[in-house]
Amino acid sequence: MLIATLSLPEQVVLTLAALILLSSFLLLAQVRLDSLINIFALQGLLIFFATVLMAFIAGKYHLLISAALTLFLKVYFIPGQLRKLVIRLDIRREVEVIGNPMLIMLFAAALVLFSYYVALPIRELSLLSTRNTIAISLAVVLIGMLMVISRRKAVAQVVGFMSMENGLFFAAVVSTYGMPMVVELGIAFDVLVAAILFGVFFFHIRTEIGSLDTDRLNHLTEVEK
Amino acid sequence: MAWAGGLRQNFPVNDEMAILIAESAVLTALLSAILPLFFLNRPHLQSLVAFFLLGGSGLAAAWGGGMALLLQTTGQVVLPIGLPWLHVSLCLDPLAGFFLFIVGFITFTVACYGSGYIREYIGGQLSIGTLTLFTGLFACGMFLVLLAADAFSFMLAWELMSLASYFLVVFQHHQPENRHAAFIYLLMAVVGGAFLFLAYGVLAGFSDGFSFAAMKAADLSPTWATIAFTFAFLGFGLKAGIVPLHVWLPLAHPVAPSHISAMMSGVMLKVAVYGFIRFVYDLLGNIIWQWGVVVLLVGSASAVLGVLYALMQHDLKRLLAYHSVENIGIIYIGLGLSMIFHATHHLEIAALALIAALYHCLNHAIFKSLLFLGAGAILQQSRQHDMETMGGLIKKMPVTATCFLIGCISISGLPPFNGFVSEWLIFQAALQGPILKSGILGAMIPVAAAMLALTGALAAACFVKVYGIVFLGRPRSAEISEAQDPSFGMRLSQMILAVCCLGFGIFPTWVVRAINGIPESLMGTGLSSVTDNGWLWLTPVSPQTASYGAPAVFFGILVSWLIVFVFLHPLRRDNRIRLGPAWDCGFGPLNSRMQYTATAFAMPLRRIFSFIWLIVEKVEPAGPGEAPRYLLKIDDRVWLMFYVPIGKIMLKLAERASRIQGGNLRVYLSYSFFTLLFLLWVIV
Amino acid sequence: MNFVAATLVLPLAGVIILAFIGHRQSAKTVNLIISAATFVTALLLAIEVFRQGPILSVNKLFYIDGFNVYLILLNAFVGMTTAIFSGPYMEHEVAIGRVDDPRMRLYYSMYQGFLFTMLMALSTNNLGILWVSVEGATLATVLLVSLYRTHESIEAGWKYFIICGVGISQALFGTILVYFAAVKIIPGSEEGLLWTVLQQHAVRMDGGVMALAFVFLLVGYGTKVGLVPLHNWLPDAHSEGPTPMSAILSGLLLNIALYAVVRFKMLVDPALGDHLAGNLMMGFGMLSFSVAGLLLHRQYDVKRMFSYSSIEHMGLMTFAFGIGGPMATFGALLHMIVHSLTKSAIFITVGHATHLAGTQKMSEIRGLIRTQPFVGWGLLIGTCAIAGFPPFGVFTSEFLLFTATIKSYPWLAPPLVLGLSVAFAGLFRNLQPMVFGEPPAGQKPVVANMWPVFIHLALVLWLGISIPTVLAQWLNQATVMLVGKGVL
Amino acid sequence: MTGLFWAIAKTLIVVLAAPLMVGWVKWLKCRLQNRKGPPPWQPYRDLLRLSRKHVVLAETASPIFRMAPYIVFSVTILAVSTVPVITVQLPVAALADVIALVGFLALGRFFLSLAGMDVGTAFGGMGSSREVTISSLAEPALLMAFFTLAMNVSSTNLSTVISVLGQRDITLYPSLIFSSMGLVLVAIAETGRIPIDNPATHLELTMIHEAMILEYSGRHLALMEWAAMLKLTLYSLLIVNLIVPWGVALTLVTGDLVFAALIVTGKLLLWGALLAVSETIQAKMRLFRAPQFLGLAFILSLLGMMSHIILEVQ
Repeated sequence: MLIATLSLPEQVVLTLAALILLSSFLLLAQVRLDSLINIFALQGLLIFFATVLMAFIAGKYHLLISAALTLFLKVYFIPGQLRKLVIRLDIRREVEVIGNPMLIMLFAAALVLFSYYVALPIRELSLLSTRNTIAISLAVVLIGMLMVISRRKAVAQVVGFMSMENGLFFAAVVSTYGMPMVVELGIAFDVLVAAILFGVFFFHIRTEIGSLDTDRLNHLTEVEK
Repeated sequence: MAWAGGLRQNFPVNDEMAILIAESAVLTALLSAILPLFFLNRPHLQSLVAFFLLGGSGLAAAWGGGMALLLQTTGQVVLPIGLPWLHVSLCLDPLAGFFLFIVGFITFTVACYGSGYIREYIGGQLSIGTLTLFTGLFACGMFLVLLAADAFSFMLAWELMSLASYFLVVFQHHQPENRHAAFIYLLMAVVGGAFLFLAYGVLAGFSDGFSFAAMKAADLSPTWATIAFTFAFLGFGLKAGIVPLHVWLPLAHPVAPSHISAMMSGVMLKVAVYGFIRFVYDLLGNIIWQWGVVVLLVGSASAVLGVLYALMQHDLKRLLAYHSVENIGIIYIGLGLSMIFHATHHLEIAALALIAALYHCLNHAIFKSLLFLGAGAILQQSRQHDMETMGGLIKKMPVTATCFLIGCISISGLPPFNGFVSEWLIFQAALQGPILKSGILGAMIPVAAAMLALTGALAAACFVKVYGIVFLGRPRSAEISEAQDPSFGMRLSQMILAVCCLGFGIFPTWVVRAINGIPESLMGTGLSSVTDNGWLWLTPVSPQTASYGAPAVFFGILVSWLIVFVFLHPLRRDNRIRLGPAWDCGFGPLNSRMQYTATAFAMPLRRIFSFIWLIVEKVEPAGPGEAPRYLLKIDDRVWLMFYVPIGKIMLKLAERASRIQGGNLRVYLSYSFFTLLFLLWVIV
Repeated sequence: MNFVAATLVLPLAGVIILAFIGHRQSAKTVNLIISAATFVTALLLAIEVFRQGPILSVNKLFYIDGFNVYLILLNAFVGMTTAIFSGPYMEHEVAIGRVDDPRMRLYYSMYQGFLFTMLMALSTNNLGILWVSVEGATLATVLLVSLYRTHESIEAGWKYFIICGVGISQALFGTILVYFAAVKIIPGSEEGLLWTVLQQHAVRMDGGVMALAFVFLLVGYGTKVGLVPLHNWLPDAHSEGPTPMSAILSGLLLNIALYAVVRFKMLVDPALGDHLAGNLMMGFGMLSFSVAGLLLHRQYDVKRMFSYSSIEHMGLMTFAFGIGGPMATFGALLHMIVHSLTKSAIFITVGHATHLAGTQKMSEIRGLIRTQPFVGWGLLIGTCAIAGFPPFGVFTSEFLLFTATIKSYPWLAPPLVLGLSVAFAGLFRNLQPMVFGEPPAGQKPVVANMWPVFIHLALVLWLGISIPTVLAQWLNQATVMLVGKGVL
Repeated sequence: MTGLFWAIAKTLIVVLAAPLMVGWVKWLKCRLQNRKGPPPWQPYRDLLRLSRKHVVLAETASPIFRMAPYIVFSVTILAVSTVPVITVQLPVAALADVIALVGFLALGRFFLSLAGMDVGTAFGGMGSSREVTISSLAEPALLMAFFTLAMNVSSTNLSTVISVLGQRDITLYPSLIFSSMGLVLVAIAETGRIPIDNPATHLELTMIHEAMILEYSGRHLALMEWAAMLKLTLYSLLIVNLIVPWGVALTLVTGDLVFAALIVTGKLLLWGALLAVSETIQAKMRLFRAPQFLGLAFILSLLGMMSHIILEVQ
């Protein structure tokens, strides 16, 4: 179907989806922690807009609550916490070397294609105008995972993890107008707790190994050195 | 069979009676395990109660088993335990009855022996409670294996037997080698159990349910039947200790307390044989002759290798353990013959061979237990298990020496004792080889017979060595010269067994007649002619073919001895016997170190068969002021050929597998990441 | 019905109360009392279910049937016995200064929190809540794993957190997909995640989506089950956390995750109509089983070793559920019980053993039977039980599993039994030196409460000798739900 | 009843004639070596002399040592009694077949070797060790040889064997040829003749049988020696009656018996002569070449059996 046939808000949603995907790529590429966090917040903001739009498109107003939650958690709270940490631990400018950035980018692109290929059966099924965005959200999830894998700094890994959450939430929104309310709340609660725990862990790791480089957490292994 | 019918009229019983007695035996064994735990702090009372109950259960088992065997009854009961849709069901038929009799009887003698034997542990660091608990469970497990009538309860009892005996082997766990032995034992028991799982699984797959009755009904394609047979052969063979699956046996049997060694070597192996017979003859049914050939060959190999390895041992109990391998080999030869004849529809001869094998089971149980108990008595008295430190015990412990001598003669298969009869029967069966149409079989059976003959001769040689070194000559160490005959119970049990050795050797016809019921129930044919000529003559095929008049032989030996004795009398002027020193070739007095040692005794055979073992022999030249030292190390090739490589491969694999746990979080995550991608790619 | 609420409210209250009590003498008593109360209510709940069959709460939020009622009972029970054990154990830890008061506060509070999340996961009818609770279980335990604040414990905690977090979010994506498939056919999207509702419409749900969803769910929850190659967090978390945690992690959490997978399998199978889910589970099960069996041979840390044995057994269960067929399923369901009972008993014993030896290194634990017979025998018998020796229950379940395997996939049976032997060798080669032999100097008995162990082992023994009718019926009911026909 | 009488009579005759057999061989050997040897009846004198002497017993000797001679001797007698000499109508034969016969001999050897080890001297142990080594190789060969015969006539009962073989018209059985060769070799080894053992020497490096009975004296020694002679006679009888079965009486008619007795005596003398010749022309071999000798015997017997299965059945 042609994008031209859609209403303007829907077109906006699709555009937002594209932007979200782009933000994931930016996250993947970004090496400076503070700007990493900013981009993450931006992604949260994009999702918030998308959710609000969906709420009005489909007239499902409970989505607004989830949107509010997103705004609070993904745009304000978590990035705020992370910034505080980064400042307190004084690792704002900490540039982290990631393996071959170009290669990872290409791999991420491949992931996008792959998730499109995977999402095809769903696409056939869906009646929603925004069905193609499922592929996008899956891509966001996978790229988030790739980010956790390719980053060594704990903070970056957390950001990757949270952007996975973003992808999931986005998927829920665009494919099914969000989950039942009780589940949404539960998930939000979990995310909140997780964020707090991450903060706790940063300090422990920092005090234990003097940095947030998780590759140095490698004492527990079966392979004798 | 008519005879049994006659018996039935004399003793009118209902079929259930035998199995009820057997059940009571199981329960008593269980009691003997548990009851002693209630007075842990009074070890004497503990052992008394335990062994009293154990003996009781043994007698009950022997009674029930003998009843089922003699009266040809088959009883069945179902216990309210087990799986919700499959309760544990027990069944006692003549075959089970026969083995139950063996197990029960030996358990009884062991019980007589045990209380005296374990006295040395009392006050030590080892708890009597452990010993009695697992002894009881061990006996209980063996009884249940024999009674089990469905695969589930069979496996349950089987593993229980293995586990309990493991705890008995590891009982004296302060010595590292005991722990090692126990570990190997349990490991191989587990592997064997796994094979049995598979074997029964195949049968269960083709039949509806686990009950033996259903499995009998199942009809398998020859291929599947052969697969099932292979698994069963390996599984039971592991427990029975056929070459090359025997390695646990010489490790485990010596380190257990001696009365337990007697039970393990004398009885537990028989339980394995029982399982094999039950599986092949009863559950599988239509036998394929190739199976028989395999069993025959493996049996021959076990017999010869077993005795050859035994010849090289100096640890008395380990030597006996290797002889168990040999005797199991002999039993398997008998079974193999029986299977071949069965498959070629010569049921008469098949019955003969089966009877021979069963008879040897009985005999081996008796004399091997006897020998182990004797060895235990020596061990208890002198704390010695190395033959090179023994000697001259016949003067110190006459009763043990006499019983042990009888055991030696029996196990060497010499007339007029029981070992000879069973081997004779096997020979008779083998000599019927030519009636087989197939030339290859006809050629193979004589070879087996030759192996059996060689085995017998070597066994005799080995026990000349054992008796000569241990009981004759001069004491080779101080500890030995302190030894005396053990307590009454220990003497009694040995004497009982010794008398049985003679009895079962002199009156074989009655035994054969009793066993005859088993082939009748298994393959529908018994030996008609075996006891035609009255109780005096054993004529397996026909009087013209072969006959053995055991009582007459015994009688003849006595008479001719008497005659010789009497006739020499007048030739004697005076019957004084002068004592003098042994001739020392004119050099100074002889001492015990001038005697032939066990090593020296076995040396010619070691040179002749040197290709069998892995021999490391070297002489350290004498340093200043010391004697030259002679070192000899003899290893089991099988161990190095099969087991060491397997262990290596497994550790290598483990090393490879351990790389998955490399310690790096991001690697871990990528596992899950790529797993996800892979699966998605697979299903879409 | 109110019993369900009770079983949930009690531990939830416990979280708060204990958080307030903090570390006082009373804390462990309170903890125990609450766990016991939970167990009692669970018992009443079970009786109710036994009386009137499956229960669906009015708001459809909770659903108790034959499948989860016995797991709830099991959870409450093991939670209680472990609470009995954890009292003196943690006292000792405090005494030797490994943990301080605030962490004890955290410990007790989170102990209840963990129980709460697991009971929630079991009793809920809403697959979304199921996900939330399983994730919640991770969050509740993650700080306990790193309770000792050593390098290793923090490393373990972090790995546990990240791996399970990432894994579980895949499960969420799967859940979303299921919901997506559901709302297409079920009016009233609010009900689209209720298991009871989904089960009725399972047949009509779209196969492609469900297959996709199942992959995500399997990888997601499978991470929690500890399936190779998603298992890497498991040995670390078990070996570094406090032993009571290891006991309930191994005994309960893994079961819950597997429970979730199986619940979804119930939906996926009818939707797909083929054996895809089963095959996937069999593959994972076989892999976990064999790898764990091999890895048992390279262990140096006692708790680590037993955690690998947990992986092995979870693999076995997954494999069994994968086979399908009444006998295998019945066996797997039974195995869930006997494994968690036995394994928690083992961990409890190991806890005492490590205390009296003062180390978790197996090379330094020797002659337990001499030093403290009950501990030594407990460990030995527990290991025999877990290794599948009769007359313990594990034997029964494994027997069923094997015979089922031979019936449906004969060629898989030999590797299975081979793997079992390998695993056994790995366990015993390490175990035997620990329990037998001469104890090293300075290894002296500790205050040990072995009752939980004996009770667990007695139960396992009972299940091995005969399975009580009630349980048999529940298992059978679950089997019927899973594969259509039962064994009874 | 007459049968039983004949059996006992036969046994007695053989027992009494045994020394003569040995004496005959000795005498002939000396003649062949151009020596004027002792008369054939010399062994009788030796036995008589020995049985008159005191028994000097080593202090370390045990009851086994004193029992052994009687057991060995009586068991050998029993063995002899089961072998048909001049007639196959032998009720005693039913009591033991060839396998039992071998069993008896083995039993005797068992005690003989034990006696050797009893006193605890190096000699005795050495003798027993060598004895059991040799016999554990010889015995299977012997059994194989017997089995071949047994399969040939489908009976292990000696009288049956001999009567069947005796009644057959002469046919060339490869199996019989092989097995009889094996039998001969075994007989030489078992009776301690050259080239395995040398009955006439007391050189410790070579002797086997003599080493075992070195500690014996008086009547014990006499019994042991006599048993040895009996054994030689027994094997000779087996050889002549199994390989050349003709002439053994099939009935209990006196005429036949006398005739048979003559024939058998002749065969025995001939065999003795052969033995003497062979012992004259060859020397004793080293102990560790004995296995090859016996291995040959074993192979021969096995070949005999094989060729029976392969060439002669159906």
